[in-house]
Amino acid sequence: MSLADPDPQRSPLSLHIPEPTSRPGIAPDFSTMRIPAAGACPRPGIDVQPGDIRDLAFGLIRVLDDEGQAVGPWNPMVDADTLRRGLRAMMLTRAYDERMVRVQRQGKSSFYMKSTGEEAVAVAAAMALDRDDMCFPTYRQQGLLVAREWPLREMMNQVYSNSGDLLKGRQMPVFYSSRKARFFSISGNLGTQYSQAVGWAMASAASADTRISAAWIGDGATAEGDFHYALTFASVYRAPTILNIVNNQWAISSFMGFAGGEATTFAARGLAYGLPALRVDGNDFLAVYAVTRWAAERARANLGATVIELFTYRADGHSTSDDPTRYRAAGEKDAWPLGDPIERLARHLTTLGEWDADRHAALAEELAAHVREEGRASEALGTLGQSPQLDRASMFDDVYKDMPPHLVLQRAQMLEGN
Amino acid sequence: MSLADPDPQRSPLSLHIPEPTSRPGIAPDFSTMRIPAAGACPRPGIDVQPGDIRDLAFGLIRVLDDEGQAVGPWNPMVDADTLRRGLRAMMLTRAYDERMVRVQRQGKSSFYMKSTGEEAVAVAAAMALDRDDMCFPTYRQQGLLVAREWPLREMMNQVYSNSGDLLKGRQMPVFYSSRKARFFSISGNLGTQYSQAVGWAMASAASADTRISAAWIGDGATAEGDFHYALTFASVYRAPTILNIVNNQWAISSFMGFAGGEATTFAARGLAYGLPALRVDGNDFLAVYAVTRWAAERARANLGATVIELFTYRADGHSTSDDPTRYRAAGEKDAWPLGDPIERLARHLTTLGEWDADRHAALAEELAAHVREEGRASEALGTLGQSPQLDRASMFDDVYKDMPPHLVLQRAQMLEGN
Amino acid sequence: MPRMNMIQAINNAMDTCLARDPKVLIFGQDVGYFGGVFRATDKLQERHGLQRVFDAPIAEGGIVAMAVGMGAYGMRPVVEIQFADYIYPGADQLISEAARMRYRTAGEWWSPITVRAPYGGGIFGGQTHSQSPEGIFTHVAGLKTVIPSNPVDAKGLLIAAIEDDDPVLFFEPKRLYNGPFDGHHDRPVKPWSQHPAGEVPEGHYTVPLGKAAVVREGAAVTILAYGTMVHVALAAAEDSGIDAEVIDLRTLVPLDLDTIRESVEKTGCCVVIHEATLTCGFGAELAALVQQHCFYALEAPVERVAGWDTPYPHAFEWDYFPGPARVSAALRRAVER
Amino acid sequence: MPRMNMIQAINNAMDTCLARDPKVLIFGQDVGYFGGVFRATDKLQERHGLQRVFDAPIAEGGIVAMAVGMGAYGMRPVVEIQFADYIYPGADQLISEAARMRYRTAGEWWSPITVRAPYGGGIFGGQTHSQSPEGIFTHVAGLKTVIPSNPVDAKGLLIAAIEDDDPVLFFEPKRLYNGPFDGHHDRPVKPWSQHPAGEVPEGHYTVPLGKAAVVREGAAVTILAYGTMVHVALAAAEDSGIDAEVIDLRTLVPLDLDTIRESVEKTGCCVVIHEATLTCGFGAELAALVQQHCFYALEAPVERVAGWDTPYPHAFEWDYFPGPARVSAALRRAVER
Ligand SMILES: Cc1ncc(C[n+]2csc(CCOP(=O)(O)OP(=O)(O)O)c2C)c(N)n1
Ligand SMILES: Cc1ncc(C[n+]2csc(CCOP(=O)(O)OP(=O)(O)O)c2C)c(N)n1
Ligand SMILES: [Mg+2]
Ligand SMILES: [Mg+2]
Repeated sequence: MSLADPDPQRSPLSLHIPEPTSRPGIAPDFSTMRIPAAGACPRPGIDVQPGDIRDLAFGLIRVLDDEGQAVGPWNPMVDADTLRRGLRAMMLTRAYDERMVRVQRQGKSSFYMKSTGEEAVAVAAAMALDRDDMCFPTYRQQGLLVAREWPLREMMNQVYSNSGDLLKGRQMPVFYSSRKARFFSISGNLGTQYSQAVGWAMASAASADTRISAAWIGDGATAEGDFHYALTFASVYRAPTILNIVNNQWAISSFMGFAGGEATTFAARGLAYGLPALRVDGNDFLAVYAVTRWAAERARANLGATVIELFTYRADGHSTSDDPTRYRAAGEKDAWPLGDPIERLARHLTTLGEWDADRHAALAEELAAHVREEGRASEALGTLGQSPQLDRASMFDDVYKDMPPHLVLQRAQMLEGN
Repeated sequence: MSLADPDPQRSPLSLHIPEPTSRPGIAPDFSTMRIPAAGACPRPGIDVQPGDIRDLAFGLIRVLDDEGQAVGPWNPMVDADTLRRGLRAMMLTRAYDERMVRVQRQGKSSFYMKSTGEEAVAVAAAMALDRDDMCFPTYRQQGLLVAREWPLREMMNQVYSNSGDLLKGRQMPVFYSSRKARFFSISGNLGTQYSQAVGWAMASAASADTRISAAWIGDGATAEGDFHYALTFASVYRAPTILNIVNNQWAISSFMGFAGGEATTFAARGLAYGLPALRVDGNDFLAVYAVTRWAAERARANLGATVIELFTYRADGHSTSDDPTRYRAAGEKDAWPLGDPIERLARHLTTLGEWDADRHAALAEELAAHVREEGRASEALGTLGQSPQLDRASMFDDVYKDMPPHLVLQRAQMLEGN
Repeated sequence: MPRMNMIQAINNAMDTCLARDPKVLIFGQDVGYFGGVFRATDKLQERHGLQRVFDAPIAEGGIVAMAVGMGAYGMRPVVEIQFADYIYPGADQLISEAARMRYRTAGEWWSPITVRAPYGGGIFGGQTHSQSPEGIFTHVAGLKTVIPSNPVDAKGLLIAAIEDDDPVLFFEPKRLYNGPFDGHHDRPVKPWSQHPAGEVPEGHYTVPLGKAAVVREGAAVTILAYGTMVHVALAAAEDSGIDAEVIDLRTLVPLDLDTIRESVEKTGCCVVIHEATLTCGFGAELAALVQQHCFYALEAPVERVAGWDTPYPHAFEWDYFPGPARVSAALRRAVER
Repeated sequence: MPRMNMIQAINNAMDTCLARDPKVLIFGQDVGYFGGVFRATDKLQERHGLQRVFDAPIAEGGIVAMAVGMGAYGMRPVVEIQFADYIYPGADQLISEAARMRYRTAGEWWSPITVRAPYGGGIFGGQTHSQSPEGIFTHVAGLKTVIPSNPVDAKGLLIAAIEDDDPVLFFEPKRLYNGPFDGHHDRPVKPWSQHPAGEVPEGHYTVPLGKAAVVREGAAVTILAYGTMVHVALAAAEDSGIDAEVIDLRTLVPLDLDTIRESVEKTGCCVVIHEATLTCGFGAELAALVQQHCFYALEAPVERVAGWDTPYPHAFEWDYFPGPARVSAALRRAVER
């Protein structure tokens, strides 16, 4: 029951519901997307006042141009070996993803999530950060682990919940955790890692440490309270952290308009808190590397946090439980105007004379063999439900540091079948 | 235990903890505060693109100049009668507040919260809105009720939890609710009303209604998740609402730096969501009136929400439980450079030849008498704990629409003393 | 009569309410164009329009807050939390706001909202896609909690929940969406189309909130269950050969204590089962009530069989889940008193 | 020995921990310069510096999240939620994150955090400054919950909580800050300085988590209580003249079931009391456990006396509060079985 009748003198209101430009049956259209030329955005010093670079939140930092040349002030001037390592890590990530989807289809694991098309986001960041910097990722930054050379078989063991799984079969596939790789435990609850990363950075600062943290969140998950907490606390305490927003255009079936992407950019979120905010072509390895470096240097200089929007595209389904053909136009992936990060970096290396098709094919083959081999080693330890070595009594461990009496009792009950 | 030792090559980080410029024993200093001249901010059309008026989030919309003249494009050109009604409502609010603190000191109520120095924030908004527009206030916008001529005795009955209390003694003092005055129930939980206001506005839009909502939140409470939800949903669905941030510089003992106020303005929050954001002198009745009008017209034209930062000063303690001398410099209130909203409006009216000292004194006296009279009428219905007419069995009502069996049982138990 | 699985019945309940009452409005993550990750809102946007069935930002707190605000306006919003595990960001708006709106305004405003959430384990969802958090909300005065165990109830209860003027949490055991899973995870689950409760009337009807159903009569012991565990209870009665009376509570708050009392007074013993963790779960309340109200009839302690007090472990789902073997053992302990 | 009220004891516990362990860090709304709205952190910033004791934004979710992140780094953060009623925005970080960090990482990370919150009614705080939400968190595996009833325990338990490597909720009955309030609201409360438990040793000591205390020995009936209700129990024993054994649980999770069982086996009956709402409160778990473990010793049903299942009504505080009269009545019912 309304409080009163609408005022007949006034025109009635209506509710705006965002709609993407394309859906199944409607051809994809990115023609209205503004894509500044590579090299066009200025690169300020790390001690710039955030208020002086607000425009960067609405631009798009790009280094690789359409010909594969690195141009402009953000060119990080990385040597070819480093670039080849980046290429390798991205290709390995993609090969790994492909295998893990296949084995999921075979019923060897319960679930999987790929990062296809977004590999640069994680790999370039991992390479621009120190190995000791602490990462708080989402489920789509497996590239961090790959770039940090965390063994694939460890990742597979987790996906299979097999007897080699360091997480003892407790977590769903891809919810990795690796203290050694400085890769924080992935939560099923979207956004929680983002604010925790700021807490970690505050602790590092309060401890006169030199290490910084970096966090990732999806476009969709920016709507969670934790996103706001992260930016608020990072601003108030000038926490040494990098707050990455991976805008891959989709959150399962919802396009980024449902997270506020119709009205402005995600980088603009940073302006609300007086944080420097950079918007970057997330499929441009060099650009991602460069902005991460910039933000890391700023954080290390005690100048606080930076917000980075990585503009990219989720080229595949959300997960193995998802069927994107139900809600996305068929050709969207190919119409995506910012290309593929692997192809773009390979092309750049080729332009430099540091890469060619043969080497590319050979590398692809080598990586495929590596993934196969790691896969075999991991499967030797079992796959989901086929890993008798896993000790079910261990499911009562680690609820607390010391097992309290009621869990001792429950464990006994389970073992007795009660 | 840290993950690794700090890198000796790098200089150690440190944690920034915000500090206000003054504290007890340190003289207040507002000299670094940038106060643009009255009339200096441009007034865009209501259909402006939010991206084109980002500067307004960093300026300060002011209409009344130091001489009490109304100047510049935001001058709302309000007639003298309306201004006198505004003055009256502000003065009545202040007189009411003073009495209610006095009776609290006498033990007649458990608690009270004044709005001294911030009366324009609520009163000017109430007058610029339609009477049917729905308000979602905090505990410091009693001026809305006063301006909407909700009887003081009803407010007092609530404060006293007496037998006239429409809320049946259930709520702490000042947590008013008045469906008739379109004043939403105040929650003890900071921020929750802010997002609810957006839901209300969405419902109004979805119903092809013409009414809009307006919400208020304190600078401190902007850190809550609900603030972020409100702005996100308002942006996504273009909800017809006005999102006011009352920056009165303090949140109990914490200065606004702990809500992010060191790094940027609170109005800047709106930019994150692509919402138009206006920063206004909250002690300038005409300016508050003008921006509220602008935002209301925009909302009614189906153009969505506006964020308004009302820059003001909490001239008194947080509540009767608070002692601001423990954390605030003594002279801060007097040093506040934006003056007092009542004095400024009275001066303006005087400049116009529509007011004078005698009329002011007479009005003050009339209002004091009115408050006294209402007070007597309310106290006739009892004060806290002295109101035997209140039916304690009613405490089981309204938990659900229909009382379920377990509450019927519990009510019986209470009446039997079990 | 049409045959529906539980998702179809739930979809049909919302379809029915959307068609009958213009104040009903549905939103949540992926519920619009896509029709929900479990397809509960399939085709509802197409049928009822963009402004009545739509996607929402990923902010459960915001979703509940919007519903509370819309409810205050006079709408009857139905929101989906994609998994019950993700309800906690909405806890404050549920507990501090929706639950107390009527009370704190002495009836001036209220929250006629329904919060749907797929719930419970059994799909290898690990600790964040398997939870049963009802025990947190049943503690909160002002909220109602409903958990259906089959399609025909699900539709009638959901319509009743939507039409109810109090805030209702409607937890949908996702393991039951396709068939009456009874905990025998190694056996095929027969579809709802082969189950009598898969016969779901067309159109509008309600199953009243606050009324339990005796789904199996028995003399030896009373089993109190809801959701998936109703089918586990029936399996355990069958497996153990113990003549258990199985009560499907359907609504936890308000609770149908009369039906419980009547049964326990007849059988003299009681086993309480749920999938949620044991400590402070709703089973604690049930055990406390039964021992209080049926003390002199009880010949054995009220037994509780529940999820262990650990997070839901991905690989040990079936060691965690309180299946028919554990329930049968409890039945035996109860009758061999 | 120094005499302290409960606020001073709590302040002293934090002071002690700050001095001993550089990893301890304290933050929360108004806890820095001001020293907290209840003065629990008075002078701690002055003594230990701006970087170790500081104010926080008004975002309970953020406060808990920061603590979790700091705990992952290796700090031992102690945070204050200004009133327990405001803990819900932090529920997700507590329930989904802190509680499961050790489990989900198989021990790679954990949350050695302490969340302090003034708690309970009796100060005319209405529904949002009076709540006792422990029953929500005791349901969550991985959390510990501690509720002290006096200064000497408060200090020792708080130090134990801070030093504990698991996340601990530390609820402080605010009505006890100044003296052992026993529910006789019409009588003056004597200050802690006149109570033996107001003698608080200097320096470091702990009261172990998970251990209850028998605060009054008795033969007729066992009362299980914690926080303010311990003093109500003692008053009721006195008022009724019934020889009750009063157990102060001190820690709810993990629970000292042995002490409970021993007592109930001796007395043969049990009254469970708390200020939180009845349904699904921690008393339900206690009643369920007692009837399960002491079934054959029980001569009467376990009685629960608790807050009514309504929000805390401002003007009817003393009709709501489960005071000595209601507890006495329950004692009589129990012994007159
Ligand atoms: C708190 C919470 N709400 C909802 C979900 C369900 N969910 C899982 S992934 C997802 C979409 C996330 O989208 P985005 O943040 O853009 O990340 P992306 O998948 O695109 O990398 C949703 C809604 C969840 N995991 N946690
Ligand atoms: C969720 C929540 N957290 C904490 C509090 C305690 N509290 C009440 S008022 C207040 C300060 C609010 O400051 P601000 O938002 O600036 O509003 P102001 O009092 O200045 O008008 C605090 C921390 C609360 N009421 N609710
Ligand atoms: Mg995305
Ligand atoms: Mg303030």
